[in-house]
Amino acid sequence: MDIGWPPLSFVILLPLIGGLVCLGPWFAPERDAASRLCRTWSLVVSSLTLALLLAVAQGGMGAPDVLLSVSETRAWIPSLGIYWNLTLDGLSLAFTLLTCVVSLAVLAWSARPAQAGAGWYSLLLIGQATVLGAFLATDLVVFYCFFEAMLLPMLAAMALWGGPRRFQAALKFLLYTMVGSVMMFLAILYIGWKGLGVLATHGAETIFAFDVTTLSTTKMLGPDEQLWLGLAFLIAFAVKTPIVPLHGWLPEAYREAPHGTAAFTAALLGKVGIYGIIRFAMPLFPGFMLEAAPHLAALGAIGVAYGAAVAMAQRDVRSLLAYSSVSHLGFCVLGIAAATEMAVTGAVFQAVSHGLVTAALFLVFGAITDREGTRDMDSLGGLAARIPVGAFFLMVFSIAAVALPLTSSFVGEFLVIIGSWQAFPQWTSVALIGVVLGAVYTLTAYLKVMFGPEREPATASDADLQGGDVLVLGALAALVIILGIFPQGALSSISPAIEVQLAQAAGSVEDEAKAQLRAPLSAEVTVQPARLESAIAESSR
Amino acid sequence: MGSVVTYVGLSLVLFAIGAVGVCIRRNAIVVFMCIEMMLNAVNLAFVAFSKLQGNLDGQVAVFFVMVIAAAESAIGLAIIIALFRNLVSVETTDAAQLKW
Amino acid sequence: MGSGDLRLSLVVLAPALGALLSYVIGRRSPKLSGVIASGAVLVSFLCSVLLWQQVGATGSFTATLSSWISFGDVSLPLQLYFDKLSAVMCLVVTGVGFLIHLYSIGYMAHDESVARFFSYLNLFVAAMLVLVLGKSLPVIFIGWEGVGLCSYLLIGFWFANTEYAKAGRKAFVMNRIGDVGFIVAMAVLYTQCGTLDVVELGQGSVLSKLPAGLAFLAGLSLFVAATGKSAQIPLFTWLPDAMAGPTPVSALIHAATMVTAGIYLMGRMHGIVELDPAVPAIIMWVALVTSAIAALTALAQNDIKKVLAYSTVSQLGFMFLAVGAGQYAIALCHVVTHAFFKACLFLSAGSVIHGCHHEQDMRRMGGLAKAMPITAICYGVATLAIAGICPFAGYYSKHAILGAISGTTNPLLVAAAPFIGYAATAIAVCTAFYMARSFIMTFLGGYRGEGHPHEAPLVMTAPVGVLALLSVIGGFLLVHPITSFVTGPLPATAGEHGSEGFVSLLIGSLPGLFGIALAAYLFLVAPREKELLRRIFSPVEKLCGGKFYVDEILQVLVVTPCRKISGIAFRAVDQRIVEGSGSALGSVTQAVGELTCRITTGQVTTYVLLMFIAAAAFFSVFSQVR
Amino acid sequence: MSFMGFVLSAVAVASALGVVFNRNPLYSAFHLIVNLLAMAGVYSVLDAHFLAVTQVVVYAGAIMVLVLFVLMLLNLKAGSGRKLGIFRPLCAIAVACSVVTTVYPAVESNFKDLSLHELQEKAWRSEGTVKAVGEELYGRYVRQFELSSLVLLIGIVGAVTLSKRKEGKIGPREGGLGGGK
Amino acid sequence: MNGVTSFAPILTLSLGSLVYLVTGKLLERTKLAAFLAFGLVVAAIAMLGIIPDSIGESEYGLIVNDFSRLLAVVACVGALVSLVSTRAAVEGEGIDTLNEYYFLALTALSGALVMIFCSDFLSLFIGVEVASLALYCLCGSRIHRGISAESSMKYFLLGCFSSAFLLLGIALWYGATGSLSMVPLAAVPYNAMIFLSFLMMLVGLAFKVGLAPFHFWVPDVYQGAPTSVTTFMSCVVKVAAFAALLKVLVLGFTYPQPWSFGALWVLAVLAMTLGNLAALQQRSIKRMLAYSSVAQAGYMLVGIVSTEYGSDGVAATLFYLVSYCAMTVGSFAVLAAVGPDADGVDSIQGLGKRSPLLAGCLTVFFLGLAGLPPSMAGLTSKLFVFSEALSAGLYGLAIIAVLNSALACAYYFRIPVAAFFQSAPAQQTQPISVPLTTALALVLCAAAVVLIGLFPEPLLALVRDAADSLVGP
Repeated sequence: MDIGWPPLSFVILLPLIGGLVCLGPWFAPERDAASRLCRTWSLVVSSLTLALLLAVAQGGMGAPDVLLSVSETRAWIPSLGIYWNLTLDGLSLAFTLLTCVVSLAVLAWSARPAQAGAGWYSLLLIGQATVLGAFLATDLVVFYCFFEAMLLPMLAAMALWGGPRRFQAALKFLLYTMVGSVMMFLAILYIGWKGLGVLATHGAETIFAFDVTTLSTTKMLGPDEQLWLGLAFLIAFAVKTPIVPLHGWLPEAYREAPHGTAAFTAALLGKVGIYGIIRFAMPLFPGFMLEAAPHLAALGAIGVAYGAAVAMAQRDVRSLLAYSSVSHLGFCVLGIAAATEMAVTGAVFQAVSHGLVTAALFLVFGAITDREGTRDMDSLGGLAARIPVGAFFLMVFSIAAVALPLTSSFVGEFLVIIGSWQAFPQWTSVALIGVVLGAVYTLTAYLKVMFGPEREPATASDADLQGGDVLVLGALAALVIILGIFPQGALSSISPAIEVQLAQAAGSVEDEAKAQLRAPLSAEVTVQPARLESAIAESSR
Repeated sequence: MGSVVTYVGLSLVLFAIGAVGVCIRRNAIVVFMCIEMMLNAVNLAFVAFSKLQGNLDGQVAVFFVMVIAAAESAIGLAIIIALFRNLVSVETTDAAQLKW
Repeated sequence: MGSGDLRLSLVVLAPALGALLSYVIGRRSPKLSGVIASGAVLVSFLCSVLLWQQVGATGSFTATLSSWISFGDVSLPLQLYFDKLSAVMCLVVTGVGFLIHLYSIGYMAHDESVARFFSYLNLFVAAMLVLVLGKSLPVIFIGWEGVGLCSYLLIGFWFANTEYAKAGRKAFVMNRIGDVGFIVAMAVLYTQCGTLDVVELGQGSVLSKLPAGLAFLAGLSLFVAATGKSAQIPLFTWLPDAMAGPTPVSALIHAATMVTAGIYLMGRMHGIVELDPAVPAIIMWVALVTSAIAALTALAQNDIKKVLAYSTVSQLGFMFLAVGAGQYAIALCHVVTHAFFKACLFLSAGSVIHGCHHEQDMRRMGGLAKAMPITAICYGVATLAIAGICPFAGYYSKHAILGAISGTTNPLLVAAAPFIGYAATAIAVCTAFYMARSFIMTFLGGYRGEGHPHEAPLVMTAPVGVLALLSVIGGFLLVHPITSFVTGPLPATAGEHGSEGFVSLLIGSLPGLFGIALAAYLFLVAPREKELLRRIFSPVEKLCGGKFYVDEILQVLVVTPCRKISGIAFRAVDQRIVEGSGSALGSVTQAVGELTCRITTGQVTTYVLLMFIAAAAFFSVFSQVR
Repeated sequence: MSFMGFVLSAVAVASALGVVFNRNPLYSAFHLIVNLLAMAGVYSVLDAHFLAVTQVVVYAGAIMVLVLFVLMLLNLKAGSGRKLGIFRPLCAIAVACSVVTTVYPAVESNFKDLSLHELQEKAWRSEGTVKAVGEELYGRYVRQFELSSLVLLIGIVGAVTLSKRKEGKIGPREGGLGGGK
Repeated sequence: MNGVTSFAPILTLSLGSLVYLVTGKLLERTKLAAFLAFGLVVAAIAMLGIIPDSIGESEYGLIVNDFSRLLAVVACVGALVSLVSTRAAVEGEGIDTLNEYYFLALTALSGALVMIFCSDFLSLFIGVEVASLALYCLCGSRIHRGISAESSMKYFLLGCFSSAFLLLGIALWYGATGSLSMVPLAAVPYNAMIFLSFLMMLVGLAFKVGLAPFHFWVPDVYQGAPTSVTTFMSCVVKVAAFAALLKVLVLGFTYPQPWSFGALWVLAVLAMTLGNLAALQQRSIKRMLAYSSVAQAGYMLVGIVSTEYGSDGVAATLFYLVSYCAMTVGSFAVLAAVGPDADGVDSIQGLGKRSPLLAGCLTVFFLGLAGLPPSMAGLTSKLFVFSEALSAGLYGLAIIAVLNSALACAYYFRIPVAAFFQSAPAQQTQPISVPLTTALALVLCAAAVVLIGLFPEPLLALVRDAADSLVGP
């Protein structure tokens, strides 16, 4: 589809430029006025981005039975085959919309760190731009750039307005992600270098040596290459997601970050890991993913149970949310590992839903803990009577976190569990432990914070949530519930894209399997017969 | 021919002695002298090689090394004097404020 | 089916809408909220009646609300399905529900959060209706979780009391354990059969896709789900604690409707439950043990609601006995009659509590028959019903269950059937005994409490009266149509119970009569023998009073290990290993870095020496490499 | 190696050792002068006459005078009290030996096929007379020759820069590190 | 005529410096003097643009080709930027002898150009010595500071020591080939002597580049020297030394044995690892940057190690070198602008408030050094170098390199964090006034760091040509 102007680049550039514009007032002397102005400005920019994205998606949709796919390409370093390739399909649409919504919510949320001023909006907008870039890029190098870049605004916000141990937390976050991602960087370079060679022999005029869709058709990577490269990718994404046991950075980062940043990080940055596995790892390393699937499923399932178990032991609200994120994202990992259309679609849906829910939870808990001046759940209590609106929304999002039906989380978890059962019943069962424990810690947290006798008489200061915030939460809650009752629209937009990803993977696996049939002695790739059949069936369909 | 190669050996020995001197002496001036000795040793190697190779390039090189050594000595001794002004010592071990 | 759609949707949507309205409007004018809520349920009830009349014995209505989880080849629409089976449940839920709503108007009149209460209550009805009307397992699961949530919210309705809130959490978590069974069942069934539609899952061709082992797993998982919701061993301890909620809630949710969801599920999915005979056998044994333990525990309770709660558990066990025996219609029959008399009992108890200024301990009651005669009569009638005395409702269903046990054809149970039958009879005696005991302690003798008990207002007594009436005639009405009323899609019942003669009726009532007589003898006539017996059986009483220490056992076996594991996972694994390994790596790096710096001593001689060594090493090492 | 060459080599090595192992810098300087003169002798043995003369003039004449001048100027005491450890010299000597034993065989093997005749032929061509060297310097190496003037200029200017001082500003160090550890 | 044209830029600088020495004395303490020096550098750059490529092999010891032209321009521009941006700082540092200061800087630059243009070993050695001698003096030019003298002394002694090795290597090469020219001689068989001569030259040049384990001078000298001088040398010396190293190594690579692999591999690994590990411990920014320069030299060496397999490795190294120059000059120049004694991390705490411009530029440079967006130059350079390493099959080296670059983030981040996120000590809260020229130079540097990475193709084409002219296509 050719619109004449690069719409996807605009989606990224709009918040980026908006954010850079806000940098100016950051240093302005009239901080309060500038801050107010920037708030309005950032809301406008963010809303425009959302609108633009929707318009692009609408335009790209076209006929109802045509797959959504808007892409644009632009030369960046053509001599190495690096192009500014962006694609908006069902998969990226889900995540980009999530990004826009969460950014808007965080920007609109009234509580922000003291003395944040214009910089707050600036960093959030830049963060939004980078995350959008990561979700839209199909060129590996471009993706990597955004993958690294999105860390920085969050780190800056954490270091500026975080808790007492903010520097250590930020450093830890940085180092974990860097150590994870540099190996991916290397893997990307290897793939690109090889791709350049392979594609050059095809005689194409422009060589997208780093473009994932082009590369996945070449099937140039042998089993050993897939193993090492895939491992590098997986580790990078696993740190970002995070997948147990690579979550060491997470508790402290979430503890120390300001609420908005924590919400943004938890809701969006982690999703890049999930997205990356589906978008990049699956089509590029189909054989490896098939081999790694049992391990990945195990990690995902253990993550669900382990995260929940650790969350139960928390007293700090933030830590609880941190570990609950680990737990919930374990479902996504499990679904991806299962690699059935249902499970992967469910994983994506779960990721989106978790983004909405966790962002809202961070915001609500943030507002409450700010008001009370403590994050220790044991010293909170009896707030339901004092802040009924807050209690209501917290209940809604807690229910969503527990994945009760008619919330979006249920759809995701349900699809993941049902879809994964056929591949990994044992690991799915392990994950189900997390379902029970999830109810325990979520309700315990709610009980400790909201229920029980009131700790102290109400004062004027503890007003309930106010207009704008109620609107934000209301919108998020509405989204969570609408997605829970009418998920079919979102699902049928996501699933074709997933089908494409899986077909790419399956196509490669099929070829490998054929090659194996021809040379039965070289049994390096052990392919599970049942899943192979289903994969072949899907690709041929 | 053997005899000329022996001079190369001599030059290597002198070079090594100079290097040892640089390693074990603390007085900056002595260290500097040892370095001069090393350069001289290389000069000898040049001359010997010049004889072995039958051209004068090596001797030209020696000339330039001498020129450079002269300039070096001027600057080196000026540096040592400047150091002495600041530390009242020319022991290199005393000049260890910059470390780690 | 066209006309069915709207009405069917209305059955669910009316209370759902009512939940919203009763809260929104009720916040302004609390009086209206009860009315709106009751009205919504009434609408739902009327629609159900209308549909019930139109649906034939094997006919059905279907309503599609949303295509829900549908994409690619996955199709799990949000559909409602109304057949005979759902009709019975629907009628009970909305009918009894309506009465309890009415009652609540009086009971909750003075509460601050009455709007919230009715909103939750309506929400519960809506969820319960989704549960019974769901056409596919996921839709049933919506209701399943919905009722669980409402139960949680209502148990902890007075959340300022932490204990109440904790009881709510306990209920939710234990239900959640059962839910895992539900999810597993769905996963297995979808994976194997490719559908979750309850109608399709009833077809033999679909069920034949289920291999033997997985059939057992699916059946057992469904039963696990049912144990959670219907309070069977080992997941029953939440139900007594759930009495923390307002009494109408206990009547509606924890007696009449929600707790029977498990039986409904068994009936709905009977095709799967029966696939492997081991599953009914397990159900039978679990039900028997649950029923026995609950009945024995009820013997030693002094809290009037706790007696009723354990009685509920025990009666649910009875229903599962019928399920285990393969007589789903009979089980359902008991569900219906139990709904009547247990709701009546709870509401009467509510009136008593209301009248005695929130006193629940029977030892501080007594002689209330004078102060509240209507309540006493209703309670008495319901007691007779639960005891299984002949003309009352309970007799018919209970007796049928005892018959069903002896008539079981399950090869794994045939041998044990007589024993189970005797045990069940003994439990029936027990039931009669403790119910009579509670009646005697509450209504007869002299008043032992403080203040002046008073009769409840009409808005409360009227529903109780209606329920009492139903407890009397409910069974009678069901005698003949027991098959036609409930069976519908269920397998036909074996044997006729209505045509028996007077003597057999009397014989059938004997256990109940014996129990009541014993209670009357011990509590009214011979208190000294009672004390003697108490002393003789004191260890047993202690065991019963301690609820067989199931809670404690669960605490030791499950809760404490969970907390321990959680603590270990956090402190030992996460903080030490996961975070620690990161920090350790950092420290090692720092240490090595420190070492690297220490080489740079600032001494020229050291530098030179090191460089010289390095250079020499270069020369010698790399000249060898060639 | 001629007798003359042998004697000169021995003197050179001995004086070199003297430079390194003499406690007193002044004696080291004298030893160095001897060493440089011996080297000049070796140059002339190797027929590098021009270099031999230059060696005496530049090194022994100019550089060493400068060194001695500085030594006198600073009026240093003989070696500081601190003892040299035994480890460091041993280490240095071992390393030095390893360098010599690595490099010398390589050089020797490179020239082992060189015949006497060839050598004499070459020796004739490499006689370093003033004229021959001068022709090279002003011919092929004229650019480098020009650059060497720059080197000397830097030597002058650099020495001036470093030796400048404010009045009365001789003494102990001034100020510490900006922000060292 | 060939010899004259190739000599022109060097002549411009060296003769010009002589003229400057005289006229500068007259203009002492005026801005004009400084601008005269800048003008000379600009003239040299212009000359570099004018002179034609050498035809065949040069006979005067110098050669002009794309390689030397590119690096000469980089060195000159780097020198110009560093001189311009530190002009104000020099005065603040208490360097009394401004005249001599600029003279020495100009001669050092001409020495660097000789190293870059050289085509025989004699020129190489003379170039090294010209540049080094001038820099020894510059390091000590803050004569009243103990550490300045100390750094000067250390640089001098260590530099001369390493020069001796370089010279011995040249002597051995001469002994083996009978020529001082850098032309591979087909007639000369490969033997141990040539091998050793390369190793010795490698040691000598590794010192100049600052590769571990010959890096000991780097931290001490970078820290002790006046910041303006550090700024200058961090770029000029690096470029010149790398040019020389590349020339020597490429010559070495023409011999069939893979002699270089092990030595270079070890050097690269040691430089990266030791540099980063030590930098991690530093509280002094200058010292940290010094260690970082060691590590960065290691990354560049990774490109050179892969050179054996084609000219792309050299191209990658050159690209890295260019972007590194921009980053390092910028970082030191910011430090110089902050104050003459700005060194400890505490000295830039709160810089974001005192001067957003300096802090912003500093952040750009440090992110670039860490290889993170938005300072894309660092990222793309790493991309090129590491991808060359991979295509050469040096997986182990590439993995060590990327792990090192991840580790490096830990200390690079400390600086922006201090600048923006930590509050200034009480005594240094007053805003810093940045002279216009400095600001301009810094912004240009920062823009270069961002833009080189965003639009790398033009520079990539240049470095490819340069690499081809060095290695042969």
